[in-house]
Amino acid sequence: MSSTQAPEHTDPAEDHGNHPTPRKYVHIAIVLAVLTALEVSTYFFDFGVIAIPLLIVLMIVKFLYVAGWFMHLKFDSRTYSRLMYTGLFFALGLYILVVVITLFDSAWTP
Amino acid sequence: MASSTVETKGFKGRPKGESGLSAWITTTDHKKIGIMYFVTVLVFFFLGGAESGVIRAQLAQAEMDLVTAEIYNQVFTMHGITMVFLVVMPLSAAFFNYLVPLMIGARDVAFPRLNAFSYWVYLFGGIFLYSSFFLGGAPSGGWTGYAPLASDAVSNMAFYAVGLNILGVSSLAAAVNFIVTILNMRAPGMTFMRMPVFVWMSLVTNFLLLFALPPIAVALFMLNADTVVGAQFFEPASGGDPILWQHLFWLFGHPEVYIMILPAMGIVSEILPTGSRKPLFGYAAVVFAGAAIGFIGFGVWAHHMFTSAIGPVARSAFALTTMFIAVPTGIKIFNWVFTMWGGKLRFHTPMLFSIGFVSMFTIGGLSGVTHAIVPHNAQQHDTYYVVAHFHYVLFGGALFGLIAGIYYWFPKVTGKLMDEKLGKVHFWTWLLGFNLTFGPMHMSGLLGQPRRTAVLPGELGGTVELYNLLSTLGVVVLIGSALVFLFNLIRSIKAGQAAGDDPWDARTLEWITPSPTPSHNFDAIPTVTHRDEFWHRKYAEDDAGKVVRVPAGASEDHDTDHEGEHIHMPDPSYWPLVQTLGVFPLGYGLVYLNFWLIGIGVLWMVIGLYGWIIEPLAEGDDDEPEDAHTPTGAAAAAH
Amino acid sequence: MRENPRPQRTSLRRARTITASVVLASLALSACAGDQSALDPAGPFAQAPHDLIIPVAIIAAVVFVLVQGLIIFSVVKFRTRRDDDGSLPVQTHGNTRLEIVWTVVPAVILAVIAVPTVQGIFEQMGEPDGDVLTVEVIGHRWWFEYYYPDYDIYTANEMAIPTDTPVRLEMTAADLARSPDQGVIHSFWVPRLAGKQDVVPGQTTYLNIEASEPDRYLGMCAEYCGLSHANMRIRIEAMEPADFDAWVEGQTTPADVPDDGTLAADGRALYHDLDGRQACATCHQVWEGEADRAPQQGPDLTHLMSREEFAGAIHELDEETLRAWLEDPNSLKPMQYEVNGIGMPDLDLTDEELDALVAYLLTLDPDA
Amino acid sequence: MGVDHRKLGMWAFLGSEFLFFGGFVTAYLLYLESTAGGVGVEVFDIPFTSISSFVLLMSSLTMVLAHHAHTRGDLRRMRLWILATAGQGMVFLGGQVYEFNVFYREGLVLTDSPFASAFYVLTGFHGVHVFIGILMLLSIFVFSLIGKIKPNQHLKTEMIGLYWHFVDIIWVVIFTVVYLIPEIAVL
Ligand code: HEA
Ligand code: HEA
Ligand code: HEC
Ligand code: CUA
Ligand SMILES: [Cu+2]
Repeated sequence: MSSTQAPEHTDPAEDHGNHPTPRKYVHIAIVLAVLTALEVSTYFFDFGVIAIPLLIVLMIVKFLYVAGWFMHLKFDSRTYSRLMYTGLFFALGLYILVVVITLFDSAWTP
Repeated sequence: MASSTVETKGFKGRPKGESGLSAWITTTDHKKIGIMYFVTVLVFFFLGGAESGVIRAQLAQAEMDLVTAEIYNQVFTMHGITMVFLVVMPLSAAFFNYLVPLMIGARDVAFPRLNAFSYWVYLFGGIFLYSSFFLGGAPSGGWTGYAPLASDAVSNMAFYAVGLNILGVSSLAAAVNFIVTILNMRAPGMTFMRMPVFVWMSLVTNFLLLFALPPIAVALFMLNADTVVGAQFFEPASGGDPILWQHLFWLFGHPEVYIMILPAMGIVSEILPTGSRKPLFGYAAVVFAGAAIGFIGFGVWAHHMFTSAIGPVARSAFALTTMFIAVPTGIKIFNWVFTMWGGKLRFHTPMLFSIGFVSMFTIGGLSGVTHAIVPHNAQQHDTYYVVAHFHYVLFGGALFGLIAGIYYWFPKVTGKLMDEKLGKVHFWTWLLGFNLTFGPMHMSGLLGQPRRTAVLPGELGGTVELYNLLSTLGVVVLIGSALVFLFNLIRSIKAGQAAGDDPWDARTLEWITPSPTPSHNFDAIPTVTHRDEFWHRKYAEDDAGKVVRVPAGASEDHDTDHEGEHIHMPDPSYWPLVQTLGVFPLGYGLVYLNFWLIGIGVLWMVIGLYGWIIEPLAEGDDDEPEDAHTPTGAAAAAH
Repeated sequence: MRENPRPQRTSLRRARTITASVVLASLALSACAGDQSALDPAGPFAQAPHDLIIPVAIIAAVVFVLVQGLIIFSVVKFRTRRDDDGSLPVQTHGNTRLEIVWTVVPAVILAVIAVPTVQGIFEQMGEPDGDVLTVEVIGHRWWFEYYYPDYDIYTANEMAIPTDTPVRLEMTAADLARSPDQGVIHSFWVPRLAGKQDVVPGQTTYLNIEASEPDRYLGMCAEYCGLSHANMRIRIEAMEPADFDAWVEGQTTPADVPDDGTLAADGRALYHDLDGRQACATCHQVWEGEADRAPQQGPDLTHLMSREEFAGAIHELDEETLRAWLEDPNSLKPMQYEVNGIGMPDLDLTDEELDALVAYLLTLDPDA
Repeated sequence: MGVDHRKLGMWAFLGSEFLFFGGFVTAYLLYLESTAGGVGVEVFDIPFTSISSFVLLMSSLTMVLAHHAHTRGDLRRMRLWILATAGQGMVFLGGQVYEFNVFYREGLVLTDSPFASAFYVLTGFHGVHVFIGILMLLSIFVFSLIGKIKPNQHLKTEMIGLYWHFVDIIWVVIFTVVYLIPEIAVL
């Protein structure tokens, strides 16, 4: 798999050096805080039909920020991202199927 | 050579014994752990076999009452659990342990102590499950544990919920361990497409475990909450959905059946070429088919629920995916057959079992495809036709393959050959007994015999009774055959013929090492330049393009000069054993909802963990200090 | 040995003939299948899947012969001969064209099978056309209850249906009367009339059955449901529509009240009052025409004697067995009344009480 | 591949954990309205949970700062940030315990309905993860004091950080999917 690594990260052991600075981390935390505030505001104000899509998008953005920066996926070996996204893929794919089958194609009458 | 590199001070010191009991119970050597897995499996196999003996005795004739319905239900449940979780899965783990590091040219697995942890958790989980027989009755809800029957206290399924979760922890730890080992510790030059097929199948299997275990862990936690605490997950009266259990169980359960078959497929993929003296036909296709089976295997789970409360769209979709899985499996079958085609076959026992595997597995696979014909599945489901299917794939498939592996690698492990004559007796009686036991079940199932019935209903008629009698006779043959096998094992360990390093003229790296393999595996880590590296060291093309044996000595590794160099091996440790003993208080605490026991168990395991962290570190450990760590394996080669 | 090879050979041959005839005989026997055989469909909903599986079985047989043939051929042809020179065989690594063939051909075969399979699924699950009889099925541990909403009939274990009429079963599971509390999953399966369909507490599932001939069709609960799963049988009595109407007539008439002073009348009194012990009437119903019929915890006994078998249809319904049942139900069928409240309790009946109760139960017959 | 075993192992484990939490979230979503006539999503106190969610989110910042300090060999600062992280984790857990108490008093009882079971078990398991994280943080704090953790062993901090951030992103999902969306969709 090493052959598929992006050229700028050929040696993961070395790349602790080009991690972002604390300042960058604080910036990201501020962004996260703002996004959270936006999320919570859907509870206080009526966003109509866009509320749920908006919440989902915000959730994904926050997720990617934390995973990418705080967990260093952006800088580390691709193998890590692959492992994580494979797990995420199976989790989403399988469980969404279960929910869809249960809600739309089963006899369930609670 | 592999002794401790750390001084021992006080209780924090690390054990040093290199022989005797303490060497075994503190070992972190993947080979010793593999052997311990194997021996434990043997015990459980005889227990599971004895249980199947009870089943067959009860069903020998119609309306027998040898055992009560209560006992019968416990026995078939424990038979299924034993064979699946305590025999086939750990037997595969035994092979992973012994072989994966050797085949990829490594000195141990990535996390040796975690490996010992996996073994002990497996052993204690098994003991825990079996202790239920003495504590008010074993689980009796079937190995599939369908709710809400399973959450009813009369099914005793609390032991099932907790016990399987314990075993799941063992498998999950092992899965992480082997994934890291295979991805990270391959010898220089061992690229993915040079890995032995067995290693490939191990990788796929462990990924399946990694992603299939969580759904059942979730389901078991819910079941545990329902049985013990009174939660409502599967309680229809308050709006719980029993079908959710089925989804979660089979989300695990179907990948699980491929978890059981893929290692065996890997094993025969090693043995058939050796026995045919030809390379594997279509290596790439076999590997990709294995990976495809693993992947598609996640998308077929509801084929166990074709008669359950799911609608026509779901039934159709899962019928399609299920049928489709025959394609990659067929690729493997044909590639194996064509590996033999044009070869010079040697019918030693491992080869016989491998051929038996291909032949018997095909039968089970074909009945699997007939299950996928959904309208007719409604006739087959939960009958002995299904019992026939899964014994053909599990016994005729997984077990035949694993037994082939036992005969094949026995010389590597012990340095002795197993007796060929007894081996052949074992094979032919095994084949006969197996078909006699499970062949008739196809018919008795189609004639209307449902599974999991404590008595054979007399109203099914004489034909069905005859088939059942034949099945029972088959088990008699199997028991005899199993005893031959056991005798052969014991006798060969004691007085087998010396095997030499490479008795089969084999192809993969483990055969470079002496038999039995020393604890550090390789004097020098081999550099890999070919698929079937070892074969390429033995054979080369001469000027005329004919393949000939190269003179001895060339099989030495290129970078010798390692004599006298210190090889760091992981130290033994008490802690995996000590820590895992905590599963007993924890487990019983969860079954009987005793917070004291739970507390003791948790505390015990946490303290054990600290012992594990604090004990002196040695190089080569999974926890070695950072700066001592140098990347090994493929990376060095790839750069 | 060498002087006399004959007898040995003949005995071997005899053994072979015997084996062959046993195998053939058993196959032949299975062709004329029994009463609960999936190979002997007796109605359209069993026939359709049967017609689908036969060609699939043939394809499977062909693949089977092909693969086993290839194996046996290779084993015979490519075994190492005694005069082998020890050289290696040709080291082939694969053959792309061949491999494509055995990828594509199975895929095509399966695609062809898939089409009728999917069609079959939708047909199997759809609502039948025409005059449909609806029967509600409730799976209890461990007996099936049937309710005919059109006629307000309750019965157990034995279901009467008219021939050549599609019957739509609306099924659910419950243990205590109709409360899904404690219910577990069962599966309704009468192989000669249709495939099985699970019966799930808290949900409704559907199954179509239809019988072409009058007959008594055997079936069984096919989903493991605990202790007495093996003792949960199904009987379907298919009758000509005229007979069915008569049956309905009988079932909808109230039970007779026995004349005062008879043993049966004593039985009827005991049925309603067992001095402190749980009376039969708390779990069973004998409808005498007054209040509405309603589901109970145990089987409806109004026309008990119109059934041939009882207790999950595992026992002949006759005086002797009935008496044994009342005396000690668990000896005829393991149940869990003590631990779980499931099944029929042992009520410690005295001999006189038994005589009276049995006498009463024997009167519960619409034809009497 | 030349990456560190432990980190690779941790990532494999985290990949698997997605399926673990996914299962409980699935059950919860299916049971959103299976309240058996009892209390449902209306008991949630979004402002309160928002605050504890925010605290947990910010603990990821202090965690990554702890790791950053460790990579530069600054154990003193690393310890400071570790304590800050553990402290925020405890605030979050405290909030959860408080929240459970309030819900319980308002009639959301684990054994009453599938909804209640699914809610408590899902968030409870998340809480257990946070608890384990706090234990690890405190351990590394103590180990660094007694010299068991050396300035060059920042991989250990990084591993704990991975776990901690993972628990955080799971909460990001739970907060949206379990609290906010049902609150909007069901009510
Ligand atoms: C090792 C374990 C193992 C394996 C490998 C398989 C393999 C398969 N299984 Fe099996 N199965 C089980 C173990 C296994 N199964 C168990 C334990 C159960 C019961 C669980 C329980 O209820 O307790 C079960 C139950 C089960 C069911 C549910 C039955 C029911 O309860 O109603 C179904 C339904 O579709 C099914 C299908 C299949 C299929 C299609 C395959 C395929 O993978 C098979 C593919 C192989 C071949 C088809 C043969 C080779 C191929 C060729 C030669 C190519 C040409 C072929 C064609 C063109 C057809 N299995
Ligand atoms: C790998 C898996 C595996 C294996 C190898 C086997 C092996 C056998 N199985 Fe079973 N079986 C299952 C997995 C397996 N099984 C599963 C998953 C179920 C479903 C359970 C459920 O429904 O929940 C099942 C169910 C099952 C049933 C159906 C029960 C029912 O539905 O009521 C039957 C019935 O005949 C049966 C029989 C057998 C027999 C005769 C063997 C034999 O081949 C066993 C051969 C082994 C031996 C013969 C052992 C040898 C030695 C001795 C016995 C000597 C004893 C000596 C000492 C103890 C010193 N099995
Ligand atoms: C606690 C409830 C309960 C009581 C009290 C009870 N029964 Fe039952 N009875 C049942 C149940 C449940 C069954 C079904 C058992 C089975 O087949 O699994 C049953 C079955 C029967 C059957 C067989 C019906 C059939 O068609 O299968 C008869 C007859 C019967 N009971 C008679 C009696 C009589 C007479 C009494 C009183 C002396 C009595 N029962 C008291 C619950 C009860
Ligand atoms: Cu009801 Cu099995
Ligand atoms: Cu399956």
